[in-house]
Amino acid sequence: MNKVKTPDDLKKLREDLQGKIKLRESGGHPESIVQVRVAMATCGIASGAKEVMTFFMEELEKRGIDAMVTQTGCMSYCYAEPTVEVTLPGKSPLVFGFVNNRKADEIIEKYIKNGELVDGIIPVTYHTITEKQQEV
Amino acid sequence: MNKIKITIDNKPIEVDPGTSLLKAADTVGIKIPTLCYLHLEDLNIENKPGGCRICVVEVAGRRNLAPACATQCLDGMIVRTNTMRVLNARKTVMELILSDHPFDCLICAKSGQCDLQKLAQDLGIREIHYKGEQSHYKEDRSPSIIRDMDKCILCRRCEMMCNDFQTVGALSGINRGFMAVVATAFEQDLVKSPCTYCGQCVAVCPTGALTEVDHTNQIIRLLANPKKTVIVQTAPAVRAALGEEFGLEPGTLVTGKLVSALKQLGFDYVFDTDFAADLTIMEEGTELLKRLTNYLNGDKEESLPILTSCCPAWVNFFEEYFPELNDIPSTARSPQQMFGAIAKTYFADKIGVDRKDLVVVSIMPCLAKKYECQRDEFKVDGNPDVDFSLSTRELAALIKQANIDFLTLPDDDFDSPMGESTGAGVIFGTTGGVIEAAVRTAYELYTGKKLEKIGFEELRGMAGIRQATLDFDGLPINIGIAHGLGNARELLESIKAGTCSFHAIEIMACPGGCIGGGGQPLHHGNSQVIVARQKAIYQEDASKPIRKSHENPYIKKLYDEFLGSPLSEKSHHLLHTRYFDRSKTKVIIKKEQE
Amino acid sequence: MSKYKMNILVCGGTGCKSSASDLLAAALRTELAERGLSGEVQVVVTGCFGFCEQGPVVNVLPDNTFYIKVKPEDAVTIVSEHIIKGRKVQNLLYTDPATQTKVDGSGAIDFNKKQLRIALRNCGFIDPEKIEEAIARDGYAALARVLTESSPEEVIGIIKKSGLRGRGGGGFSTGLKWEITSTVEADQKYVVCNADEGDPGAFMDRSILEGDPHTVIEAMAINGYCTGADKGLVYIRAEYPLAIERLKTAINQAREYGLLGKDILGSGFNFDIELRYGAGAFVCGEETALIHSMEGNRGEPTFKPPFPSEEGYLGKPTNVNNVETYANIPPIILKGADWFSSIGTEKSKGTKVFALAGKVNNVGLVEVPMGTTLREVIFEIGGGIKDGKKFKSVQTGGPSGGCLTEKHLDIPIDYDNLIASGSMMGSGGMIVMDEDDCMVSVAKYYLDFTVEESCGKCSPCRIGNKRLHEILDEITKGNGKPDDLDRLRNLSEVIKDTSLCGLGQSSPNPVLSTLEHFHDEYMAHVVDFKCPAGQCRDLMIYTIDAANCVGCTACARVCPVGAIAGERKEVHSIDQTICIKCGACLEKCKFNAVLVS
Amino acid sequence: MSSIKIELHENQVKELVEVCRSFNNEAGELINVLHKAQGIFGYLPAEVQEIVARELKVSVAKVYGVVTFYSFFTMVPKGQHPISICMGTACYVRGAEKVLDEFKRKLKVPVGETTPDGKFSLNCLRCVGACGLAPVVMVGDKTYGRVSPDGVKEILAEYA
Repeated sequence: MNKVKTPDDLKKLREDLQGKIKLRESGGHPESIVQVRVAMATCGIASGAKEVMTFFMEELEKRGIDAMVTQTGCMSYCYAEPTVEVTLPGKSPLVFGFVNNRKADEIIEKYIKNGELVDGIIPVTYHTITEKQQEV
Repeated sequence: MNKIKITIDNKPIEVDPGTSLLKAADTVGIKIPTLCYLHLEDLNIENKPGGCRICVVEVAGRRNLAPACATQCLDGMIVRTNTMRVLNARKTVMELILSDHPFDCLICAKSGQCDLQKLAQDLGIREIHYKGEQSHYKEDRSPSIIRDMDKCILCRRCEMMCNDFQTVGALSGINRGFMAVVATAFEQDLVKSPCTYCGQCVAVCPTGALTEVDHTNQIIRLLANPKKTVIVQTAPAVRAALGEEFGLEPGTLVTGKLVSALKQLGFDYVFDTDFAADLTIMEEGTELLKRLTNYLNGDKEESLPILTSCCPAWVNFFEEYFPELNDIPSTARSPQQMFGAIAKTYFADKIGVDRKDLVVVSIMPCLAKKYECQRDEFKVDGNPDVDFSLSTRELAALIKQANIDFLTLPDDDFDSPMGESTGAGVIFGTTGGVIEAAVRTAYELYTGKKLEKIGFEELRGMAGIRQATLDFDGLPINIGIAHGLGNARELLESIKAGTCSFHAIEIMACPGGCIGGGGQPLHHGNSQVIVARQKAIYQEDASKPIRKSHENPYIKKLYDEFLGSPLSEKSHHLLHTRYFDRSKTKVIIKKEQE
Repeated sequence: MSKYKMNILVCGGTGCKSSASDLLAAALRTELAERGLSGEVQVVVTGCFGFCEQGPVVNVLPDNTFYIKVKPEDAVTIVSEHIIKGRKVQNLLYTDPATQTKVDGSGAIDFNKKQLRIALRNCGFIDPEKIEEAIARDGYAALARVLTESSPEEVIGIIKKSGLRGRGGGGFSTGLKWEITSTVEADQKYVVCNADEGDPGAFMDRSILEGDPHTVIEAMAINGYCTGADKGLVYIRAEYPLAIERLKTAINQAREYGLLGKDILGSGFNFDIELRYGAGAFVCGEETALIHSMEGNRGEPTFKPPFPSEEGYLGKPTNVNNVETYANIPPIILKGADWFSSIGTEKSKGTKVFALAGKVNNVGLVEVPMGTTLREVIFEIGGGIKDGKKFKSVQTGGPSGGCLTEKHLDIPIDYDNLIASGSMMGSGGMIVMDEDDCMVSVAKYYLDFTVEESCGKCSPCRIGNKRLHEILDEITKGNGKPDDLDRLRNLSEVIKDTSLCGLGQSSPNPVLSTLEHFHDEYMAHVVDFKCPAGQCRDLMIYTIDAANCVGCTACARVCPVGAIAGERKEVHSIDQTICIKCGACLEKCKFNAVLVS
Repeated sequence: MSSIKIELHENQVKELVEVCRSFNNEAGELINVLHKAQGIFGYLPAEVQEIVARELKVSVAKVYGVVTFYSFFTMVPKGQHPISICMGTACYVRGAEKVLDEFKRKLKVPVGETTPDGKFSLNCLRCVGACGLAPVVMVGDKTYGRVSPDGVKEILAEYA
């Protein structure tokens, strides 16, 4: 990878990256994609987040859904681990709690495929300082 | 520098910046009690962990009490040392310390000399409100030192002496919380550690946790045994310190009373280790001259400097840490061991007593001597040349037990022949003394000229490492002196690194030399005591009619009648020794199975 | 696309569940089915909305209408009025206490959003192993701005003005700390990140390191720039393997991008970071102990002064801040000191992350503005007490803190208020206790911890805490005396007053605060020899209620010491001389026949 | 302390010496070295501490002082499956003590010891920061959350 040599380099890099993310998230764009983030902090992993992440990766591929499955840190809902955030193109992200393989299957079939809500959504209970807000 | 103005107990004080509250209070007669704190000012030794919390005082504006030892005066500070809050805190902390301390004061070796006991008395502790579980550790008995860590209050003084001052590293704080204590690696016995038995841990221990192995009972029994001839030798530093045990001012010489007391105790002959010190000079001085001559003649095999070898803790130290230098120190035995070897041969023959029935006792300022006399190379068929070594403190205890009123004793003289000595023998008791004694003789032997000025002021003092270049009639001789094993290590490292070169080096393990030995009356943190003893030693030297070892007529006679000459075969056999590598790692490594 | 036109979200958080939210959901489903709307309107049970005091909570989408305190019988109204007629049910709407107006939810719905994420802003949003995701969310932008636009003095000025105080417990002004380190002259300086999170029950630092390691790296670099240090050290618990891995990865990525190393962003500023591992010693959270530990020594604290900012790691000026403190730095730089200081209370600015745990429904990390009340945190964000039990106490500040009660619930949380109420902020542990928790045992638990973790260097902490623990132990065993309480108090005060470091200076707080707030409970132990919470085994007596016992023999079979005798189908009895009070019989009995007193 | 000298494998010793070298044999790296050493040997017997002391040129007493200060370091070999019960506050108030008691009863060993067959060792742990899952038990690297005394049997059965 290229070194970031000046503040302008950094700014340009940031804008590039943000642009790509926007494209991924915007509905209808050819580069848009379903994004699944699995909270993989210690608590999450201990509650089975790894298995859930594997399930998502394998099943989404098997079921022919173009999706990006990534890990992320603690979403702070420790009582509801494992937690998974799903962002459909053009939509606000949704967080699901207590996700096991069965729940993951339901999320894929109902929410990811049809946009139907399923039980276990965790409403957002906080403000953040970044522009990206999720709203149910 | 601008003075700082503070108020302690309503007394205004001006002090230099950097002064601690403890020292500042002291200047106006306010003695804040301490326990873990130790400052041997003249020796640059300080222990200030701030751990015991006895010296806490109230500083206006601060949330918590402050330890006076570790708190620096700041301008405008208002300090109270005796408020209700301070007194309650101090007493409570003291009660806590006592609650984890055995209550066996009456039979404790340290009773009457114990800082903790005195403090409990001063603070008026009459009850312990917080009794509970006490910490217990395995007792450890080595040839010299007993460690009863149940009595440890974690002042860390021993750890500081062992590591910072001596760099021996036998001790460390271990565990944590309630079971924290100072111990050896793996809590093994001292004998399995790199301990040199210098006894400086004992010298600074405020409680009975560290004491010397007590041999007084064996001595009482032997003195009562009519079949045994019991003779005693007393080291030079003992006479400059023993008086302190009987309330005399530090630095009071009590040579005559010492001899009287020993005779009254029933020793058959009372001799002087100074005699053997003169003998040591003959052997070591001759060895120095021989090695110096070889070296100057270009003998590649010969290496300098020569290192003194009369300090047994130092011998243990270099065997452990500098085994590669084992051929550098003089092979001469220490005066204690030379005395023993001569006593059990020459003198035993003279009085017609079998060596098995002749008991040699030494009175030493030292605890390592207890270990030294048990070394195998100083035994003949299992019979040691020196049977028992008592510390100055043990002798005082013995005198008290024998109902002897030390202060009213008349002066007496050492017995002949091994009680006759010179001023050179006396100064063995202080740092710089052995090398000065050696130089007095070596100069005259080397140059064939008479010394104009016998005292070598340039070799004296209390600095940890000293060096001087002496003029041997045109030949410059570089002398190095170190006391304290940390200083010795520094000097040796610089020799190994080639950054300095000496012809001869004197090393003593204890601060100030033997006068500050681990077996001396306790200084209780006052280094002036050691300085006073040093003065006394030089005073005794100056008062001696003969001040050069080679002029001691009885030494001459010993060579004439028995040894022949210095470094003769007989001398080698009786007066010299060899050193062992004690550094080897003890790890067993298993070869891989194929 | 979803076949549903509308969704009715019913909170299924534990708090709402206990107020019958599941019955409500069922009622809504039945009502929808009866009206033939099941194909168009869906009922979704969700996690906690963080508004449990007002539960059960219902949110109707897409118009985003919140209903509170909804009972199962309200299902009919919601469906007939809101779903069918499109009219909001006024009496179920939330009333804003400030304006006394009904919040109908069409505007910004944030009455349930007590939290504000500054330190946790990226946790759960980025892949911590991809620096690009951090950069996309403004990672290293603050560093870039600092290096190009500001002098170290200016940056320190911003941090000072922001009012940020150390989040590790002490609450010392971060800007002032930086300033002191920056003004000391030295050939080498260090900045250290204290990641030896040790308070039992606090895990926010771990979460930040696992979720957003770059923010720590960036902030340390800014700190280095300000103080004149080119070397940073992270002292991290070895028990946090995942955090270590992610931090290592992040450091390597930052190096590859040139955001660590020589001449960062062409500014001429050099900075790099190394890791040092803790090895399980709570006291190493104290900065002098931490520094000794980093130097390879026993982690024993030393007297301050000298402060680490003057004489720290290897004797060089060293600035130590904790993870959460660092995580606040980049936003302060980017959004300004005024923005930050507009959040919080007069003397405590910004937010604080709490690790909410214990007998609370929504265990988790909570980041709230300073000044939020304990009630809001526990009962709204935290969803109230588990299993519908009664709130008894909340412990803040870990072993250094105290136990607060009902009467403290409405105090705005900040450094000074917590200290004034006998507790402290600490690193942000917040453990909720209910009626089943014995406060004497809780105090004993904390002392157990302190005794275990005291380094042993100073006598009051080494021996005093042991004695406190022993006295508490005797009390819980029924051997206490009324004057033990005076002894506890005096000893606690002396330990606080005389100990060498913060550990001992605060370790008696759990004892003092419980003594003050739960005096009656202590008295019950030492006068009546009873444990009101029923937790102290030795004070309990198990008996069998003849009225309920059916003689099933289950208790006799489960008793590990054979203390229960009785024939089948006859009333059993417990031999008190043998009973070890293990409680096995109580758990086994299906007929409520085992009584505890 | 047992006085029996244990034998170390040559390749492990070589690895340890190499570790010390990788830290430039600096005394200040003692704790980092001990972490690696415990990684190699599983624990820190006296012999390993002696090698570390020799390589870093510090006293063995100091190494021992450091090893006994930090709870992460152990001089007792752990069981094949080391069991650690979190004793953090969250776990405590949610009944960790009862879980610990159950482990003690099932394994018949006190805390800090290993079963005679060397299979399990039982230890308490400071907070592992998984308070959301309290009470937490770790077996090796695997974390078990929300463990009840009844669940102990199942956990042990996994390693039977």
